[in-house]
Amino acid sequence: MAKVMSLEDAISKFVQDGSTVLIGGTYMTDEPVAAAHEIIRQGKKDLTLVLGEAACMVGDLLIGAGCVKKIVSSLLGFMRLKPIAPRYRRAIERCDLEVWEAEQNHVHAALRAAAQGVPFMPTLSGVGCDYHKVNPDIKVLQDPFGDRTVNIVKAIEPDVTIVHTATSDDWGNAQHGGSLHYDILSCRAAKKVIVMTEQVVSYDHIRKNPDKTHVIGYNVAAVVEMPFGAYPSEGQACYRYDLDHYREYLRMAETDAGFEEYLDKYVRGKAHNDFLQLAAGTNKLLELQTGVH
Amino acid sequence: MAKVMSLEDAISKFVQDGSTVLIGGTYMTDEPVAAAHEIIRQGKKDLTLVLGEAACMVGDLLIGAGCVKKIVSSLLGFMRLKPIAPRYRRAIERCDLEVWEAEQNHVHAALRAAAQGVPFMPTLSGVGCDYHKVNPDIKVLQDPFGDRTVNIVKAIEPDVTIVHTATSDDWGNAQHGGSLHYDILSCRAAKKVIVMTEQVVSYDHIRKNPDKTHVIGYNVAAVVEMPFGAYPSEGQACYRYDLDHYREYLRMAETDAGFEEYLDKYVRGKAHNDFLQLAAGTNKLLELQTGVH
Amino acid sequence: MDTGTVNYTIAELMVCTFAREIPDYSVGGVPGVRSEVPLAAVGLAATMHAPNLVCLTMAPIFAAITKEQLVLTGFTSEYAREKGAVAIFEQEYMYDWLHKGVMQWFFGGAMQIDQYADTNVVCIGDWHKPKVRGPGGAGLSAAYYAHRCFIWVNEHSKRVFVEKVDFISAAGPRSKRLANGYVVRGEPMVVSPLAVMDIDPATERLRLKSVHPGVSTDEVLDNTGFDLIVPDHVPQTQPPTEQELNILRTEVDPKGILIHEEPLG
Amino acid sequence: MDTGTVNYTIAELMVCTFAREIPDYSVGGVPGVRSEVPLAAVGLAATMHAPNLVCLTMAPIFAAITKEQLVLTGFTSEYAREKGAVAIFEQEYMYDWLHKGVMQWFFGGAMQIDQYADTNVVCIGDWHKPKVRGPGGAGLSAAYYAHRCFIWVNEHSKRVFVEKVDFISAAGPRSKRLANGYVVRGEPMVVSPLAVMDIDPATERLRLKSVHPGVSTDEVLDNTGFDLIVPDHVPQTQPPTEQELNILRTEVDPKGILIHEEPLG
Repeated sequence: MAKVMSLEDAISKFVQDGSTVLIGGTYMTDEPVAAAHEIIRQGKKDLTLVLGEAACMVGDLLIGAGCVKKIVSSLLGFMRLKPIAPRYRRAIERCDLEVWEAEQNHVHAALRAAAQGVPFMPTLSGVGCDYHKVNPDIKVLQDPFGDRTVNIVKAIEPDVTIVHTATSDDWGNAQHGGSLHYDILSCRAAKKVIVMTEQVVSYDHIRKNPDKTHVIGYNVAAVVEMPFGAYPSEGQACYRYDLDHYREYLRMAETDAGFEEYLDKYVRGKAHNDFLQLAAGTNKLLELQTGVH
Repeated sequence: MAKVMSLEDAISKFVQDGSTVLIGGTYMTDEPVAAAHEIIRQGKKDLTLVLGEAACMVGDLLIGAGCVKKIVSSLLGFMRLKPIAPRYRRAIERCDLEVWEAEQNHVHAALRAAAQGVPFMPTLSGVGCDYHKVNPDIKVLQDPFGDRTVNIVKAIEPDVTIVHTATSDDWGNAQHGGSLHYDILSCRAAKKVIVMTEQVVSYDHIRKNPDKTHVIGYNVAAVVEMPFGAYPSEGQACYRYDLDHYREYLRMAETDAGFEEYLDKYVRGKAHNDFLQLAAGTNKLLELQTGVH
Repeated sequence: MDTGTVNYTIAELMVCTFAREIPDYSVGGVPGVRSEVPLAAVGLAATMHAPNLVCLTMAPIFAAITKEQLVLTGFTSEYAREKGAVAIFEQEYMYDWLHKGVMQWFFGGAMQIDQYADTNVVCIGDWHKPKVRGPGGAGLSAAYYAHRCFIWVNEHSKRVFVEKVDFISAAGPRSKRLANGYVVRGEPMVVSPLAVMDIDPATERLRLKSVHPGVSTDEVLDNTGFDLIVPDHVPQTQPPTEQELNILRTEVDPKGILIHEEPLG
Repeated sequence: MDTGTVNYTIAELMVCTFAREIPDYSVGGVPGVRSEVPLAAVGLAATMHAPNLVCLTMAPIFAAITKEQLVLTGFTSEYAREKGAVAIFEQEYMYDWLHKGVMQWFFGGAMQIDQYADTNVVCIGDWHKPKVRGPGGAGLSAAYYAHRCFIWVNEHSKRVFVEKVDFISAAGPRSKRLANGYVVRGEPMVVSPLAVMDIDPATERLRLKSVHPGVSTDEVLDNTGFDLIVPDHVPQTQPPTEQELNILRTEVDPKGILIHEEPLG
């Protein structure tokens, strides 16, 4: 039952071709970027990629690299840097990507249903909208206790959820360094969880602040220690995001050729430490940590 | 918008005859006992009393004192001291109390629906059981995405939820001293919240541990500072429960006359400090605090 | 009870019987009311053979307790309080884990239990005018969504083991199946003061699994209000070993809670 | 824009227009993407007249910020980060508050908006083969469950203000009513670079509320792809005051984020 393992082993064991994979974190924060790179390196295919919130870098990378068959997300963009993620946009406009078209609350509802073990979940969002016309997992239902309608959404239970945390014990009791994103729900909804953490700490260390233990080890299958694993996104309480690298990515990802060049330069055949060295280097990494702790 | 007020004012303003009132806390822990006493003193009638979990002392007191028309709870008992609360049992066997018969998860489901603003909530609990035969707010529904059935439960939105916390700022951002019971859900489901707290502290004090702020002031209508407000139940991180007083209550509440005697001795015409002095006294109160902080 | 070698109480026998069924690395839970038997079983299992089990306890402190030896105290809560919780979370999440099928085992009690292992803690007699009011359904219907539901019953008589419960407050596998329920798990194991029972897969009815030392099959049948399935061979429930009793009495339950009627304030 | 006395940008005018509509003691929220205009409006309101407003910000730090003066930074998140959150909670709860009707106001953006204030951020053209793909529906349908929905649009043209949106990703009051929706709130207030619009209760269609300084009603109509309701008297949008601009530039947005295309890393 040893859960602590390498990223390579964790991805190889728990992400299969065709898996439904939920990636945690959110815009440029706690994005499990190292895990996305590893999924690309292992050439996983036909994934249903679920984004609790818009983990933009990992989402766009996985789509661009051809790992994703279907995307479940209400949004994919890089905030002010670029409201629409380039590979995502291109893939949809080329009809290369199946889209589970939804409002954010449809995604919540699908995950809440899975977390609660029920087959569907009602929500007010989407009533009067067009989502149910293009997404068979969203239906209009009349309230059986009244006459108004709601949207109901079919449960989505990820085979595996991958989150990035500041700390974790070796059993997968893990703590974020600030905001929770949708990571609690994302872990509760999943069959299995991979915790990618900046630092594996002792059980007693975690137990000092039980209020902060938002990922509970019961369904954690793998704990991967990976310093700067969220780079270039922010690793909360550990380091800031690196806007320069996001900008470089967005420049390169504008074109097919540029995106391939990006993968060759930073991902394919590169260990995570190579990526850190190439993209940031020691001085930059230290600078990103300054004043955060 | 001053929210800090006396218990008398808070109950008088926000609990009306016929109100749906949710009482937080759980078995002998963080039971807002002082609030129940005040509701009895003000002679509130026809309440629908919702217990997120079995806040046994306040539930049994309010039922015994004739304040409650309908009880929404899956259970009312005093754990090992007495598995079934005496006034509750007596009232039901005399058909003096309307019972919203339910499993614990039906109660959650009703509150979750209210918290999410949807008219109903599905749950697997209750399938194959008899609850829906006696409770019109529970129905059997076939999953619109499949052929299995679930129970669905109509939303219950409390007019007011009353919780007991260790600390609160003057806006109602409040922190528990340990377990959360169902208090987060209970507050999220309510129209308004009364926070009864051991100590009103500064906003900056609360902000030191934002992970512990489980009651958020946005729908808090009243903040009542009431030291030992949960006595004889445990006030988490402040004092232990007083089993002696629970035992005295259970002895007296066995009979109608005994229960009336209890109310006369401890509740009617008594301020909360009188009750503390009569039921415990200084030495006992100090002893209950020992080693807790 | 005296089996010739070691003296033990029925409660201790029940505790040992359940404890042996709790696997290492399993995740399960214990309800909040009168749960000294289940808690002691969990503590004993954790000490004997399952140091990595995870037991979720209920009110008032709700917390995941992992990799900890449990010590029985007056209330469920104090498990967590004395040892310190590793996580504090919203209590309703535990029920979600049951519904989701995450929990390998969960304990449940009963005022009445019938031949299909439907149980009742709501009322005796007609619901509209009950003869006896029970504490209420609690979370026991959800408990049946654990992979195994450990049901402990403190009295083995025809008023407890009935043909049909007066109110189904927790539906056994057959009732869930007939209602076309979404998930059917919850294989019941029932331990009473006389015997251990489980479900016969073919008929979905309760069958005798073992009789406690000193109890005959006839004594069980005479005190059961329905036709209990009796296999050709009914073994004896394995009595507590000296080691189990020693651990139970000195490590898990040093205060002797199991033999007290009330908690030791 | 030069009105003779004070120079200001369109973004600053939009910020001031929204800020005046945010009451003290109100609870509202701002979405996570490109939300410099709403955030500045909230900051300005908090400084000018609404020190007790509560603004919920989105990703990455999600937190209730109360009784705090807000300072505009590169990303939404940094509001909370720089000042310190008073609460950290599960992000989906904010949407629950919208659905429950707790939020007095919420901001939303749009790629297209039509005469009934239905909005679209999903796609231009047929969904099955879009001409332009939008970022996706985000939480904007929920935003319409706030009592008021503040919609800011960065371009006033016939390709944005259309007769009928290509995909209803957020339903205005009329579409919710026609779908027999459970709750109808979400009174829209739309601010574009040319004008302010709201909903005419009788027809449920958008009407002109005011035109910005230097803009004529005809200019608005010429750039609107549907028959905007025009009242007899169309006032001018009140331009930013010197005090507003001063606070905005020195206290709320000292780094000049509003006039930068990209965040200041």
